[in-house]
Amino acid sequence: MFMETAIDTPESKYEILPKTLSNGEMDGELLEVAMGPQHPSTHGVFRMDVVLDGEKVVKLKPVFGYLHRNHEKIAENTTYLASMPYTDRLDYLCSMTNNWAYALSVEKLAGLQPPERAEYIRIITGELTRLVNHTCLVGFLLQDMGALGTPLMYAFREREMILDLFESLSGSRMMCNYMRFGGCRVDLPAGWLEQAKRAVDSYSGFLDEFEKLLTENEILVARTQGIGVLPPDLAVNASITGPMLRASGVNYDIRKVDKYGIYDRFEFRVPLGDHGDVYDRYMIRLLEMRESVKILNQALRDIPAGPIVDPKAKLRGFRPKVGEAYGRIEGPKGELGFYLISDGTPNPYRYRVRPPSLINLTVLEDMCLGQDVADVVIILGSVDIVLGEVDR
Amino acid sequence: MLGEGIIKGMVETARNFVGSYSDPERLTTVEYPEDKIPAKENARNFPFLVYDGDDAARGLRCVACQICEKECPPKCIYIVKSKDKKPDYIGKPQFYPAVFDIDVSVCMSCQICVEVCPFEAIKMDTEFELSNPDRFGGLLQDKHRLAKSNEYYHKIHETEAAEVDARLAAEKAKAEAKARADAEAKAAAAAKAATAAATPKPAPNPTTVAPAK
Amino acid sequence: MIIGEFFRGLFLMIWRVATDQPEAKADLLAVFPPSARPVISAVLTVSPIIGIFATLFALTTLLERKGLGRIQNRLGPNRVGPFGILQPVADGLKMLTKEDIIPRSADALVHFLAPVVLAVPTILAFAVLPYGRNLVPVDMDAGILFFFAVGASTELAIFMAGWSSRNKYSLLGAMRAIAQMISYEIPLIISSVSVIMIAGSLSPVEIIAQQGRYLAGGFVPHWFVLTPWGLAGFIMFLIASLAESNRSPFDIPEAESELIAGHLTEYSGFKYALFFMAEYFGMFAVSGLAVTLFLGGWHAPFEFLEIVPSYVWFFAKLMGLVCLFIWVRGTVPRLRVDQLLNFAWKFMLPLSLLNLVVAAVWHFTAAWEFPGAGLGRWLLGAVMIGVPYVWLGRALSGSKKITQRTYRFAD
Amino acid sequence: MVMETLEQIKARIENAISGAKPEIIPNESPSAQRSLLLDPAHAVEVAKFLRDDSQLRLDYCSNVTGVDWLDLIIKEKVKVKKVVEGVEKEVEEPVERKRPGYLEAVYHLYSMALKHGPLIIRLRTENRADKNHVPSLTPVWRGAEFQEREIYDLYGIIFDGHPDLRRILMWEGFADHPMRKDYVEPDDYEYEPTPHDEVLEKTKQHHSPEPKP
Repeated sequence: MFMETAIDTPESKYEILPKTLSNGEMDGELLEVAMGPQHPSTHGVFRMDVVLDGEKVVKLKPVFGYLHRNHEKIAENTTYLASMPYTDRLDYLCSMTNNWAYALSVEKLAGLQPPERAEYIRIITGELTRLVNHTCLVGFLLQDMGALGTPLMYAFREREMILDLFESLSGSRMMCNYMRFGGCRVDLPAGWLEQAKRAVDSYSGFLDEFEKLLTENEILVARTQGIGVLPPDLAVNASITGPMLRASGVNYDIRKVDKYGIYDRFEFRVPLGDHGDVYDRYMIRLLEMRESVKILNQALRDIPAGPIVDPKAKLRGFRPKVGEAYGRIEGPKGELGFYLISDGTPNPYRYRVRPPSLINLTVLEDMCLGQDVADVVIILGSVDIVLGEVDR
Repeated sequence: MLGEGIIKGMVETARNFVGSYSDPERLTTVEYPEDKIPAKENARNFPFLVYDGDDAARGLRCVACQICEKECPPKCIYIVKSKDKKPDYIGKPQFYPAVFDIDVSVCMSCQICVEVCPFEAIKMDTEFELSNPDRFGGLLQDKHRLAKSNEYYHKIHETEAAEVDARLAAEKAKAEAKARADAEAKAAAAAKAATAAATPKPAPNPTTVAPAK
Repeated sequence: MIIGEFFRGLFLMIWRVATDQPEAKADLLAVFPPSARPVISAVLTVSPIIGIFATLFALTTLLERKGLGRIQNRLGPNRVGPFGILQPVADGLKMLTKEDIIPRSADALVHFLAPVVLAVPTILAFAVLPYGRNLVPVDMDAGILFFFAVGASTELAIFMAGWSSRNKYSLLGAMRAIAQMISYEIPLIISSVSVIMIAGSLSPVEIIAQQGRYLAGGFVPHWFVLTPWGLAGFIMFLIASLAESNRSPFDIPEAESELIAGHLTEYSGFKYALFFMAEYFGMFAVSGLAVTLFLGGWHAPFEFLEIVPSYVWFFAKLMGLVCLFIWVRGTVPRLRVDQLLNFAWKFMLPLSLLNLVVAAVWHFTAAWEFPGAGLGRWLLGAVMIGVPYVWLGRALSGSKKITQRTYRFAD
Repeated sequence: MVMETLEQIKARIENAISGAKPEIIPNESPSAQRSLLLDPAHAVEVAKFLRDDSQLRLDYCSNVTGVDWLDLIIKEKVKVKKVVEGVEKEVEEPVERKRPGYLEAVYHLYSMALKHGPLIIRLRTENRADKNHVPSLTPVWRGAEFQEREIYDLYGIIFDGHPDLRRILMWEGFADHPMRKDYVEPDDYEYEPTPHDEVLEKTKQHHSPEPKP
């Protein structure tokens, strides 16, 4: 389906636009604006070098690295376990899924198998994280659209309940550092499941309220429909993943494809969009949250008792065999993968994060060309980036 | 019809406006310095060192093994091992930290030091009001500031502390039982030796008896 | 002796203002020599207006922050003084003590003049509004015309600010502001022309006088907003005035999330405060005009409530409109600039022109005598404006194939 | 859907593209993710084959990354036939072999159309210094664009045919490649003094210690 139209990247597109015209004069028609790194809606220290013709974008180059701390190098100079808290800080909105992806990769590398209860806990915390991330995203997106924080505040109100759950489970609200190789760190505290059930039950009500507030709003619809269209063939070729890919209509959800963890035990559907514009990306996230609520209801109902860590897992002196492994999960932002090479020492020889936020930005320019400045902001918002992960 | 969605949205905001006065579920703000959310049992902020008994210097569980120093991801722990030894809770002579510093401006509250500690000596505190005008010295916590009693630990992490105490008590009981068994064995050996001493044989060397403290 | 006269005059002035009596200043002015009287009279008129609106500005910022806070399920400012009442004072002090930065490459003179040029006309616009029964600073025959003329000059100031800052965001903001304000001036004026047509006068005092009657035993006021053309005109006037005063969803020149702060990007300290104040003053002025044109000015909603001093009603209606503005601001996202212009030219303008026709029909059907004529007139007007509204609305949103969507699900 | 085995894929590549010599790199770890080493000369062709072949359709290039392999001295024991004391025997002798270092680009490929994967392909440079070129696969998979830029930035592999090969995370004008194993951190005058650290020592070279009151 995609092969016939796969794109060979045209080289001309990547030329840096000349600052002067061919006859050597300055071009007075174009306006170069550096949006960021200090800009209210670049979601952190991110810069876009934009060339404008009036308000139309004729060129856009993303510039990264303001938050670069060489996460991978740090991880290669420390033990496997000590990298776990650093993964929290990649995409700081979804520390649980980051932990999960890293733990999954190390388990592949070392041949560990988490017990059933730990898998259930991972699914529960992972899906709660998806709720947190998507809730924040729609809030931020509408903030970028100029809705003055009202949707964002409603989103944060709901997020608070889930962060409370995370705090009583892992001790920290955002930097959970909860999962371990072969399981989880601590068992669920007493009453946690009931509290989680309450939070999940009230979530559908919040989603209804949120949709009533804005989904039918004429301004939102006019601002988002037909804006930042991403065709499916380009999306696949440019390795776009996550809700952004599915908004373009490509059915690819790693929870369904890899069935990692125990996702094959749960009934849920994958929403797909047909237009691939900002509105679809917004709606896909709202629909995914409803599916997450379904998964959570099943997981909270079925969770068994039992141990939470693989007895083979070692906390101190953990040295996987020589070899390599690539593990990936469907993170809230897309495919989050960790690639590890072990040389038999306590530190990984190579530690690589596949950051969905960064790779989803590949097509930012393609989506923005010909749109207005105002659209650039919401297109960027709909990509869903966190600079901690983009720059690493 | 044009405007319908906007009207719906305005009804929703009006509902929230009224709800923020009537429904405590909606107005979730807690006004911080006056009201505080009680700390969750698993909450963690910065590490502290546990001591048994009343004397922080004597009861410190830490034996300066430096595992936490090695495992700490941001390397915020600094330990200098003592030259002499002190008895630990079982009574076994152990080293103790001559210097134990944690730079809380570097610490990222990950709890890995707690997990890797084999002696249950370092635990996470829930105290978070640590702001200090001195950027370097004020946030460098030394052994005396870090030492907190086992009772305090029980107060902030009740379940966890009870488990730890049970485990330590079991270990201690095991160690005592072993010591008793050893002592009995030695006593028996001594008795045997005493009976043997009646016969003309060289007396056993008394220094072989392990010094029990 | 003279001091006694002065205080008597001052007391009488306050008393007369408070009780809606005419010639409030007469006794006080008699104290002064005739040559000084015009100046004293002007000062006596201008200073309370500026004082009252400055206070109202402070209160409105607090009200807005509190109201938005509650809409967003927050408490809003509550730390400075009891219930945060002193928050505006703290804000003001903060603004005044901030460093006043002029960018090195900016045009310093124009950069300085812009807030001044903005503040003066917004304050001038207050001159022609009748605040109470006998409270009108300047009773001008062409008061409405003066209001619009003065209001239009704010565009110059905003462009000065954007241009002189030498900032690309400022320039973009200024360009947007010009496009937006010129576009919305037209529906704003045309929607008020229908009132002028019916009232047959450009004088605000006369327009209010025409709305001063009551029907149905004093329980239905004869406000223009209660007619089909008046209601449509009022709504269009409100929308246009939102755009005129750069309020959400038309805060496109400022557009925090896109252009940092638009034309205000390079302003700080007192100049920024002046801009901020002028924006609110503009909002008060235009709401005051909406009250004058459509909501019966200072008249009470029911006849028996006319005992309450008239200015209370004026300011109550004004604050009602301001609250509506805040509510809208707390709900809707921002439009894009081309959509905003489309909305102005393809929707607001035809509809406001049509509204003139409806007003004319209303005027000429006044002579209808058959039973149910009142209701018939009303329905005729409503249909005349309602059908094109639905049709134009559909055309506006259908032009870009905006639809309700359904989504596929894969297992 | 299950993908063909690596051996089958290798055979089909050799059939389809003359001259291509893919080599299977083993992986002993429990993950058992083996990979195919491609020769740079035919890499783009092979990549296009992998993408367009109807049974593989690896249309999705998930992860692209670099690995730095330093010069390595491999100590092996080689069985050598030797005449020892007049009898021919097999004797193990230690042999030291120098493996020159190289840089490696690793691509993880999946198929979105057929939902299988991963196929891991590797490209190696000849050495770590001057012959650090490999062909870019960005023209085949656009998704490799930023990741190849990142490898160029952090490892210094030059991708021939990349449309926009600039530094991505480090700033323009930065000379070194920080992810290489032999990278030495430059001395930075912006160090903030932290207690008990080598940073503290470095800081002292740039800042005079604060005068104590």
